[in-house]
Amino acid sequence: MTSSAFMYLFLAAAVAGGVGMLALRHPIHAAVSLLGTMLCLAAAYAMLGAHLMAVFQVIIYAGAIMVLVVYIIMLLDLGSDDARAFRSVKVFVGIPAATVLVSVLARLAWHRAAGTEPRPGLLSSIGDPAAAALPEGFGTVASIGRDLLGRYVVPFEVTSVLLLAGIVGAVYLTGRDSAGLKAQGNAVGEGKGTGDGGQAEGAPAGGEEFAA
Amino acid sequence: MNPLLNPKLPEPAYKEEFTAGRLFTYRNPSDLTLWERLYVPEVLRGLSITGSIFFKNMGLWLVWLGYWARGRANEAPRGAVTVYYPEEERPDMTKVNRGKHILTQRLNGEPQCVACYMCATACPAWCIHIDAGEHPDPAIEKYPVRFDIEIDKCIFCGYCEEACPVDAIRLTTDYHTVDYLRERMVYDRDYLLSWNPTKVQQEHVYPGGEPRRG
Amino acid sequence: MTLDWAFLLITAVNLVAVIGLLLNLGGVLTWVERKQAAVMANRIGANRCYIPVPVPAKAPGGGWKVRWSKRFTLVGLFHAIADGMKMLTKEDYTPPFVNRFIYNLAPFIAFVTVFATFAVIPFGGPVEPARLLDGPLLSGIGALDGARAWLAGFFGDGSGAARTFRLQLADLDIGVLYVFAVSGTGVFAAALAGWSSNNKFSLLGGLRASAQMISYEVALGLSVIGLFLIHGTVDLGRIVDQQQSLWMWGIVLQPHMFFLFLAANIAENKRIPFDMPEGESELVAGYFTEYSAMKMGMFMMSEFVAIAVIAGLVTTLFFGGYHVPFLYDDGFHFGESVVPLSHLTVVVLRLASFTLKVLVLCWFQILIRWTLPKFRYDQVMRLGWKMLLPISLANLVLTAGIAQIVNAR
Amino acid sequence: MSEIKTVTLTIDGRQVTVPAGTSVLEASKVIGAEVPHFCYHPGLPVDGNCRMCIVEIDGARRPPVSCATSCADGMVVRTDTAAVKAIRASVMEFLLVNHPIDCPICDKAGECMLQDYYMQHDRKRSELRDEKVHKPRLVKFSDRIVFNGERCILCTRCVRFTENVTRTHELGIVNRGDRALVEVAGGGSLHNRYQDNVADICPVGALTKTDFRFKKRVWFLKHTDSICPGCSRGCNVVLDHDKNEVVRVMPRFRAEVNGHWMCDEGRDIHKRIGVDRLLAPRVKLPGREGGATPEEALEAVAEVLGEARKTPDRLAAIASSWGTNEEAFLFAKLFGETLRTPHMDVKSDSDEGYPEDDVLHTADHNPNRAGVVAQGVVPNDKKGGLGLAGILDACRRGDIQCLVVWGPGLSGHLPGGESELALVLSKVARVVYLGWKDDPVARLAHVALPTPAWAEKDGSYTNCDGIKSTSVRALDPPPGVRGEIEVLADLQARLKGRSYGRTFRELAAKTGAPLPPRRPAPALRQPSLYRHASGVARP
Repeated sequence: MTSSAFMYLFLAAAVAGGVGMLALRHPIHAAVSLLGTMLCLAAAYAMLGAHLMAVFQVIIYAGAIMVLVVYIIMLLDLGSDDARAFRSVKVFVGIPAATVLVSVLARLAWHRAAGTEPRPGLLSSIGDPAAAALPEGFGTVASIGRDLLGRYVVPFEVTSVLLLAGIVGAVYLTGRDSAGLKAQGNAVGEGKGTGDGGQAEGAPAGGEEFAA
Repeated sequence: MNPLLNPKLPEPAYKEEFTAGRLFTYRNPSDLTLWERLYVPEVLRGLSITGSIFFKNMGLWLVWLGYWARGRANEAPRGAVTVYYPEEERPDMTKVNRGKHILTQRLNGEPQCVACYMCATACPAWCIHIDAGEHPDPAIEKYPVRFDIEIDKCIFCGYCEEACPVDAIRLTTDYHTVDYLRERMVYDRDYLLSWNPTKVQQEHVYPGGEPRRG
Repeated sequence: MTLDWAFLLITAVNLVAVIGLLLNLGGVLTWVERKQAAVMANRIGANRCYIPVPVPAKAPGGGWKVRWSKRFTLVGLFHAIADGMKMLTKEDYTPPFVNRFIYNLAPFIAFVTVFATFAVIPFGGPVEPARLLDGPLLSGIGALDGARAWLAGFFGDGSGAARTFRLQLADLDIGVLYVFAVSGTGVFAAALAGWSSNNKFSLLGGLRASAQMISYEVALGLSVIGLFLIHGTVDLGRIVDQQQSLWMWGIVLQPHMFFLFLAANIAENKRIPFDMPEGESELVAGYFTEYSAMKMGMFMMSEFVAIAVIAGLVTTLFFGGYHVPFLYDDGFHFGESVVPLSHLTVVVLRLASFTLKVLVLCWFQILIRWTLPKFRYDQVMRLGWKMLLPISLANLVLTAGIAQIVNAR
Repeated sequence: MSEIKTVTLTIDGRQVTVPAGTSVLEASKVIGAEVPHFCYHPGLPVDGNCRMCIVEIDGARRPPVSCATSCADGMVVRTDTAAVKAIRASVMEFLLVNHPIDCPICDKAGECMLQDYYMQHDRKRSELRDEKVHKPRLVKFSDRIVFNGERCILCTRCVRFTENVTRTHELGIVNRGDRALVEVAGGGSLHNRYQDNVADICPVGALTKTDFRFKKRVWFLKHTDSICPGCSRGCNVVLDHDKNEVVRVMPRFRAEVNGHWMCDEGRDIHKRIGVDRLLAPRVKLPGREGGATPEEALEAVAEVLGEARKTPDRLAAIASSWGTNEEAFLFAKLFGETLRTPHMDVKSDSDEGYPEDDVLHTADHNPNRAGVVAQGVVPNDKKGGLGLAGILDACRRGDIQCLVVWGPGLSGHLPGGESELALVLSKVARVVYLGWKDDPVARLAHVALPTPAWAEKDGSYTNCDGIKSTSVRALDPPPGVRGEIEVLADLQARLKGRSYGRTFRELAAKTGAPLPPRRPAPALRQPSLYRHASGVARP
């Protein structure tokens, strides 16, 4: 009883955080409410016994992604006025998405209340009471680890390669100017001469600056 | 890439200087050995030094407890080089420590000072305030009616002492300049003249021996 | 469903014990830090705070009167109390132009995350309440019979068998991952505090804090994965269980990882030699420059509590947790000879063992803080990414290989 | 028109053309070659007794003194050869033989020519081993001047001053050789009104002023160009001040006004600044009694004037003759243009009686009567405007409803003095006072606003000869006190009048005031020179 009370508390807080994220004008306030939502969701996972899920929710979403979001908001110094820039996104993406979500949820709730089965389809398993029966050890570190490194090892590794490619690309795109300069500087410092023209796109500019 | 757009850059004229090591470079070559650059052993060595001092002092504390139990706490060997200041004082205070000021006196007890403002002029903290007056003796002519030193502003640099043409102001070794009230930290002429080498301040000697009198 | 009163009681006891231990340790550590620095530097250190003791003295006109002349200083220990009182009674000044909500939120995040970390650390061995009063000395006292019967009844599972409880606030099978998750959330405290203060120094401190904490989080996690491989679990309770033997202690299995883990933890706690975010010499006080009174105190307090939490974590992972060498549930085992001990003695010994280890590690952290010079910022980053991370990865590969060989045999 | 005859000569290798009759010393100044001197003073006849200004002239049998040698065409002068330097060092040595070198207690230290030239040209120990000659110290020449015979170098500047400038002939040299001494003739005392100048021109510390004696070391002083408001001569002066207090007043050379000199009364003018000051505004209007902030008082004045504006014939304004041209300009614009009153006049602020003489003193003891009148503070004759006497009569009759008095001294215009003033003002419904003194009018007025004294504000003054001089603010006014320019401009703004500017520099363009040169920020004089002198030259 207490646990379900806590469950409802966390879920209510998560919903409040989501509403807050949408309603608050200041980006950092919105980010903090999103953080609250994620932490509450993690708590809900934990209450459902999915401890690893909860921890990943905190480590990855709250700990890593939200930190980046907050970081960017701070560094760009976004004020409340900058929220207006995203108005068209809200209108053309947000409203349709919200409409779809609300309609699906309403349909499920309708069927649950009426005690009827929803028509089979893409979302059919969501409301399926049979799906609630979980296998033994669901959500533990061992079971998830076994799935991740056994059954789903190929998608898992492919994803990691994708992420690695993303990281390398980001480093190349953001770091090429300074890399070019550094290469020039090192070359002079070590007395090797310059003119390794094909080195990087940014090299000529840096080299001219150095020569002047 | 079009070579015309990226011509080979001329080599800097000071290339030889660089290679010969004659020109200053921003690189600060490390003079650490490989063992030192491993860092962790050196960290452990540092920790062992500070740790040994810690344990030595804790041991001395135990020794002190023994002395204290026998009522002879003062005789215990001590590890700390600092003291409980108001209750204790350092016995090894240097004789040339610059502390409180005094005004030296003529034989009749009047200030040697001729109110020339040299100390006030030299003072970097502007803590000396003088009012000059006409002395009845034309041979002296000028003397300080008021001579205030704001000791809380003073930085004890000793410039006043050095600037004084008549050896009238000196810094003693007395360093007890603390007080709870700011008003009490302004030393007036009478206080500065009250220094007397025969009294209790005896241990706080003049750096330059006895003041010239008369 | 009825409530499990026994479980609730034990949890409440655990909660009080953990919070009491951490709060008091955090307070005392503020004094320890100062006093230990003094002792290490041949100084006297904090000594002024005292409680006046009345001493009867002869009044000048005859008769007696009380003079409060004696000073009970207790080697300056009251400074911890005085500091707390000072912080609580000082003006809590909120500067104008701060982002009020976030500014007020940040110290709480710092405080809560540090405290929450300790929840999964087992600080004492398994307790069987029904057997607590069974010792050879206590069993003779008839007055305790009633209490013994009550314990057996209250903590029984109904079928007559005695229940065993862990002295651990939350027994999670994700164990140490929870620690990483919660301490990772602590980044927000520094980042939000720095940003909301509307001060350039604070913002720089906050940015440095988040960069440093995220960097070291990686090394922190990877450095102990080798141990998890060996123990085959991330559940701290089970890890401690497996360290019953001295040869299974983390410090014996992976001594190099102890240094890595401790270094990453100190960096995570933003203490010297990793105090970039605070950086007194360049950033005033870093991300909490604009905080005053108890809000500042909460940042300070969380730092000191974090020392204790780190000590607890290191104890659990590397120093056998609450285990005393050769002490088993029924007494000391030296080879074949057995020294039997009562359950209560074992419980108390294990609690004392854990506390002692934590204290020694706290001392060690403060020793490091007063010995090593501060790093430069680029050195901090280089150490994190180019030293600690590759070493942890290499260790992981090596340990995995060895574990594979050992398992295959 | 007569042609000025010029001669061209070479000094230190540079050609210089000067009027015939110019001395070599003055010609050297033109090219910036400083020739040291003690007895020469541009305001006094040449004597040539100190021998310090010796230069080499080609063809001269021996090096002559430059102050007494007229320039001639084709002359070749050298001011810094080795020989000249050796002569200067010897002269310095002789001058210092019997000098007590008591710089620490000498008030001249820091601006002493002997001290400066010692550092530039001598810098060695005295070789005299005998006892120095002792002469009388602390001889009171008068209440204002103290003489120290030991420091005197007998340059006779002071003697020549009493002979040629004041022509009172009190001072002379008695005795000969090392016993020579300046004395007051006949054993009396100095009795001219310009005697402080002898202390100014004394190149050493032999003559000091009682007023300034031991008050302040000169290197603490800040110098601000000002004028003396003591009489309508408007002598140009320098206010020497420190810590917001004027310590002494020194004349500033202005050939067409005061030359090098100023009178003793003018030296004491700064003592009036702190006396009888009105420091806070007073408001006695119904409903507004009690202490008022400057802002509230200004509001009250605006209200009174706004009321009086409806009947401009019954409004009268009396201006101060100590006001500056810029303030007078605003005053005239406010009352004549915005409030349209015909009754405006200027009064005397000060009637302190000291007689005029043929040196500098004038009879009018107000600095700027001519300037205030010139800015248009005069009765409007076309509208039947009343002069000062007429305004006072109208007040007595009760014809004036609102009277604005700027500056103190109104009671001096009434034969009955203060008691009559009270009677006259009781007939006026609203009296507004604006001034720096706590005058009887300030006590009787319904609104009294404090203003700064002349040393506390910028402004230009027009003297009796129509010459304009500018006085620069030297001191900070008392807290909360705002200058007349600001007050009048504020009133003008509140009464919806035209804006003419709120600062001196804005208004100076309209009144033609000479803008003061920007002085460099005062720097603390370094004491190192002095310390060295006392340390090295001590016998």
